[in-house]
Amino acid sequence: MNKVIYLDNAATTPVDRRVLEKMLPFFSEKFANPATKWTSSLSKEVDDYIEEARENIANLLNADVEEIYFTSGGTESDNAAIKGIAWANRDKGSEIISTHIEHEAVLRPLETLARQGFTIKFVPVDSKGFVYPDEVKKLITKHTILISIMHANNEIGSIEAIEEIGKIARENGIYFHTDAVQTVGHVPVDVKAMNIDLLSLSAHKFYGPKGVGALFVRRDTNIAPFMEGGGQERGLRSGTLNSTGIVGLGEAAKIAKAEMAFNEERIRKIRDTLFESIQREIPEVYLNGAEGEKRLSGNLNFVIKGIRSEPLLTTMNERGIVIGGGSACSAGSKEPSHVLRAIAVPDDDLFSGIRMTIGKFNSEDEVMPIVINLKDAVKKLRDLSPFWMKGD
Amino acid sequence: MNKVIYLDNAATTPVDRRVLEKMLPFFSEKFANPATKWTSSLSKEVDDYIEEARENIANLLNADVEEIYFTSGGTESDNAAIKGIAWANRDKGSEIISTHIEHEAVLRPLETLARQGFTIKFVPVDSKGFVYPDEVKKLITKHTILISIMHANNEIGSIEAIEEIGKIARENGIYFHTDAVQTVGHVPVDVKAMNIDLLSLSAHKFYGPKGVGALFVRRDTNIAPFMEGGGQERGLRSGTLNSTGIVGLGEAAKIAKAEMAFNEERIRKIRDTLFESIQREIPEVYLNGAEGEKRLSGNLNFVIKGIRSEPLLTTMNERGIVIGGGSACSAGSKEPSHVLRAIAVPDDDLFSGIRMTIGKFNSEDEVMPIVINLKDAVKKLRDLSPFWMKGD
Amino acid sequence: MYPDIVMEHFMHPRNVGKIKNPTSVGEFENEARAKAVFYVVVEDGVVTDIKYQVAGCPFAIAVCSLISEYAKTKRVEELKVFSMDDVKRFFEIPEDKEDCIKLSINAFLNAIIPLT
Amino acid sequence: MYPDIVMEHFMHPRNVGKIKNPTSVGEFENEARAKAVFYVVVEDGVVTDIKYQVAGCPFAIAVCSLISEYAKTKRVEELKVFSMDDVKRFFEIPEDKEDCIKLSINAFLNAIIPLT
Ligand SMILES: Cc1ncc(COP(=O)(O)O)c(C=O)c1O
Ligand SMILES: Cc1ncc(COP(=O)(O)O)c(C=O)c1O
Ligand code: FES
Ligand code: FES
Repeated sequence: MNKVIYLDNAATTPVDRRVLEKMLPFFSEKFANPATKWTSSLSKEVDDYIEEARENIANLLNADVEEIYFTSGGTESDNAAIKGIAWANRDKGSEIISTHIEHEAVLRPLETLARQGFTIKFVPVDSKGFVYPDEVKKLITKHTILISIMHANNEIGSIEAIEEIGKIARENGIYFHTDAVQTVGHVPVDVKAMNIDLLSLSAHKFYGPKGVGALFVRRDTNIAPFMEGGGQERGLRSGTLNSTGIVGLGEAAKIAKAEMAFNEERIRKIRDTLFESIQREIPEVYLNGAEGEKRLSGNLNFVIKGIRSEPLLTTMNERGIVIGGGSACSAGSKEPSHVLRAIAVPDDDLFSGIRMTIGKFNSEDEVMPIVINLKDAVKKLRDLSPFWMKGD
Repeated sequence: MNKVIYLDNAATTPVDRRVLEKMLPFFSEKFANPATKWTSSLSKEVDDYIEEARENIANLLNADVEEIYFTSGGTESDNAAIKGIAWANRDKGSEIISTHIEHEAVLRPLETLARQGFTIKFVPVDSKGFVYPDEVKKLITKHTILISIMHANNEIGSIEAIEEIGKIARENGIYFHTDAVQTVGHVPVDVKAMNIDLLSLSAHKFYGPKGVGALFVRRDTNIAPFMEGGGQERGLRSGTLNSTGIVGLGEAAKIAKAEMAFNEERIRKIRDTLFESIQREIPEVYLNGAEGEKRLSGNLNFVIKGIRSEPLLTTMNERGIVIGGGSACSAGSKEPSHVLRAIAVPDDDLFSGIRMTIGKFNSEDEVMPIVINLKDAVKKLRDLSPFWMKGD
Repeated sequence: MYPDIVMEHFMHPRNVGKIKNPTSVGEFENEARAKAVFYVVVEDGVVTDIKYQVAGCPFAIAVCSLISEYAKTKRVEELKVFSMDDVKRFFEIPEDKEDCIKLSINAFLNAIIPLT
Repeated sequence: MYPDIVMEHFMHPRNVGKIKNPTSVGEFENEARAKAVFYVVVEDGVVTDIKYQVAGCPFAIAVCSLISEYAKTKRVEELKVFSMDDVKRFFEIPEDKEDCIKLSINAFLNAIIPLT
C-alpha cells in the first residue's frame, strides 16, 4: 500500500505537525509537574503553558478560562459530566433527559445511573436524526436535573438544535450537557449563546493528540468530582496534569479557531462531490441522515443495498482506502448501529451502512480513486450476495 | 539558570529519549484508531504495537497480558480499582481496609465510598511508616471485601510488606489492591508471588509520558467499570486508546525491566552520599522513615529543624536546584503532610519536611552543589527564624 | 488482520454463483442477517458441481470458497461430517469469528445432509 | 511565581534580627505555625529602629522586609493604620497568599498598636 486514502476522520485524526512541534519540548525538557509552581520555576513555566492552552480552549468555546477542566478525552468528559451532575444533585431530583442517538460514553453512564435509581427519559429523534426542542420540553418535570443531548452525531452527522434546547433547560433551571466531541474544532461553538452548562470535547477529533480532552463546566455548577485524588484542576479532576497532551490540545484549538471555516468549506465540497459521484456510479445507494447545513461537513453515511459493510471495508482497505466503522455480526462484538436503528433504517439495511468521514488532510484528487474502487468492490460483493437479486 | 539539578523524581520524571523516539510515529502517521483492526490495516498495525506494550507491562509485573488495562494514569487506576471493586461486591460486604499513608488518589475515593455507606478501617503504621501484616489480619471481618495498601509511600519511601499482606488477603478471600505507582519500574514487582489482585501504575513515574498508566486486574476478578462507554479494553476501560501514550508506557516498561537493577544501585549510592553530607554539614537534621533496604532507593525525606520548607525550596530553586513538595500554610492550599502526621512527626516539625528524590538522570557530581547551597540557604533561613534560638 | 488464506479466498472467491437445477440447496442465516446459500449437484453420491452466495464478513466468504473447492469430487457420505475441525486445518480461527465459520458450514451441511 | 519585588526582598531581606531592648515587641502565629515577630524602638512617637524574625513563605518574609523599610522614621500614629492596601501598592497579592501577608502585618501591628 503506497499512499493510503484515509476516510475515518470521525474516529480519529492525525496530529497536525504544528501541534506535535509544540508538544515536543514537554516530554523530556519542560517535563516538571506544574503543581509546585510556587517553589519551582520549571513547574511555573509548564503551568504557564497549561494556562495558555486553557485560554485557547476557552476562546474556541467562548468560555471563561476558569470554566475549562482538562481530562483524558471525550469518554472521561462525558462520564464526569453526567455522573458528576447526577450524584451532586440527587436531592433535587432524579430525572435525566437524553436521546437514543448519544455516543456510548453517554449511554453507558446513563444506564449505570438508571440502575442507581435515576430515571432516564429519551426524547425521540426523527428519521434524519433530529431532536425537536418541543419534545424535550414535554419530558421536563420538576424532578428533572439534567438534559444531555449531543451537539452532532458521530455516525450520521446530524447537528442538533442545542441552542434552543439549552434555552429550554435554562428557563427550567435544569443543567444542560452537550457531547460536542464531533463539533468542537469543526463547527462554531459558543457556550454562552447556546446556553450550555457542561460540554465534552476530545483533542484527537480535531488534529490534537489522543488521551486528552476537556470538560467545560459553567461557573457555580453543582458537580461532584469523578476522578478523585490530589485535587488538581481546582479539585474537580485529580491526577498529575498531562502537560504534553494539554499543550497539544491547546495548539489544536488555536489552529482550529483560525482555520476551521476555511477547512470545513473545502471538506464539504469534497464530501458533496464524492457522494454525487457514488450515487451516479452505484445503483441503490441512499443517504442516512440529513442533507444540507445541519449535517457535519465531513460526514457521509449511506446504505449500499444488498451487501454488508464489513467485507466492503476489508476490500477497500486492501486497495489502500481506509473506511472505519462497519458492523460485524459475530459473537460478542458489535450490534448493528444503535443510531441507524433510532432513525428507523429498515432491518434489511442495518448491516449495510457505510460511514466515510472527510478531514482537512483529504483532497479532491482522492474522489475518483475512491469511487472507482467502491464501484468495483460493490459489484463483486453484490455478485456474491444472496440478498442482491438484480443480477439474476 | 544554566544546568538545573532536578530532585523531584517522585513527582514526575523526564521522558527517556528512547521512549519518545518510539512514540513519535504514532502522532501523525500510525495514528489510526486500533478499534477497527478487522477492517483496516492501519488500525491493525497500531493494535499490534499496543499489544506489544501490554506484553511489556505484563512482563514487568509477571502478569498475563489479558490482565493489563490501560488508563490515563495512577489516579485513574486507583479510582477504578477501589470504586470498581466496591461497587461490584457490595452484596458481599461493605468493609475496606487501608492505611492513613495512602496517596490522595486512594484516600479520596475511600472517603466517597464511606459517604456511600462503606466502612473504611485504617491499619496503623509505625513511626517509620510500616504496616504490620498482623494488624491487617486483626481488622478483617466476614464483611471485608477489599484491602488497599500501597507498595511504597511517595513521601517517605517506605516499602510495605505487601507479599505477606497479599497472602493474608488471599487466605481470607478478600481482594487486594496495591498502589504501586512509586515502585513499578524501580523495584521488582511480581503480582503472582505477591498475591496481588489489582495494581495501579503510572508511566510518568518511570521515564514514560504523562497521562497514561495501567491497572492490573487478576483474571476472574469481579469489578465494575469506572470509565464507561464504547467498551474498549474488554469493557473495563472505555475511550479511544491513547496509542502514543501506551506505546511510550510499554517502552518505558521494557527499558525499566532491563536497566532497573543497575540504575537503582547507582541512585541509592547518590542518595546515601547526599544524606551523609547533609548530616555532616547541617546540624539538627533528621530522617523521616526508615533506613536500609525497605526504603525506595531514590527517596530522601528529612526535617531541618527551625525553618519551613517552602522558603527553602524557593531559595534552592533560585539557585537552580529543584526540590518538589513542601507544605504551605496559606488559605485553601496544603495541609501539612498527612504522611508525616501518620508517622507522628512532632507538630513543631510538620512544616519543616524536605523531600529530595533522586532519579536515573542525576549524578554523583550534583551532590556537592546541592549540599553547599542547602547549607547556605538553611543558615540564612534559620537566622531569620523565630523558631531557631541557637544563634542567640 | 486476516490469515493469508482467508484473505486470498475472500479477495478471489472460487465457484461463486447459483446453479439453475441443483440436486440440493442449503441455506443458513444468523440473527444478524448474515446469510449463506449453497447449491450442489450430486451424481452417484459424489458432488460434481457446487456454488454459493454469501453475505457476511471475509471469514464467512472465504470459508464458503474453501468449502466449495474442498467438496468438489468428494462423496456426500464423507462431507456430511464436515466441521470446524476441518476448517481449522486451513487456518487458526479467532474466537470471535467462530460464528462466521459456522454460518458457512451450516449452510453447506443444510445442502448435504438431506442427501444422505 | 513571585512578583519581582517579593523575590528581591525574600532573597535579600532587610533589617533581619532581634533588638535587645526594644520599645515594643509584636508577634503573630497562624494555625499552621507560621510566625512573625517584630521588634521596634520608638523615640518621640517615631520608629527609629525595627527588626523582625519570620518563619513563613517568601511572601511573609518579603512583606516583613518591606514593612521594616517602610516603617523606619515614620510616626507610630501613621503606622497604626497600616493594612493590606499599603502592601498592594508594592505588588499584586495572589488570593491564596493573603493570609501570609496578614501574618506579617498582624505581627507588625501587634508591636505598633500598644504604643498609640
Ligand atoms: C460523539 C462522541 N462522544 C464521545 C466520544 C468518545 O471520545 P474519546 O474516544 O476521546 O474518549 C466520541 C468518539 O469516540 C464521539 O464521537
Ligand atoms: C503513590 C502514588 N499514587 C498515585 C499517584 C497518582 O498518579 P498520577 O499523578 O499519575 O495520576 C501518585 C503520584 O502522583 C503517587 O505517588
Ligand atoms: S459473518 Fe458476520 S461477522 Fe462474520
Ligand atoms: S506564610 Fe505560610 S504559606 Fe505564606
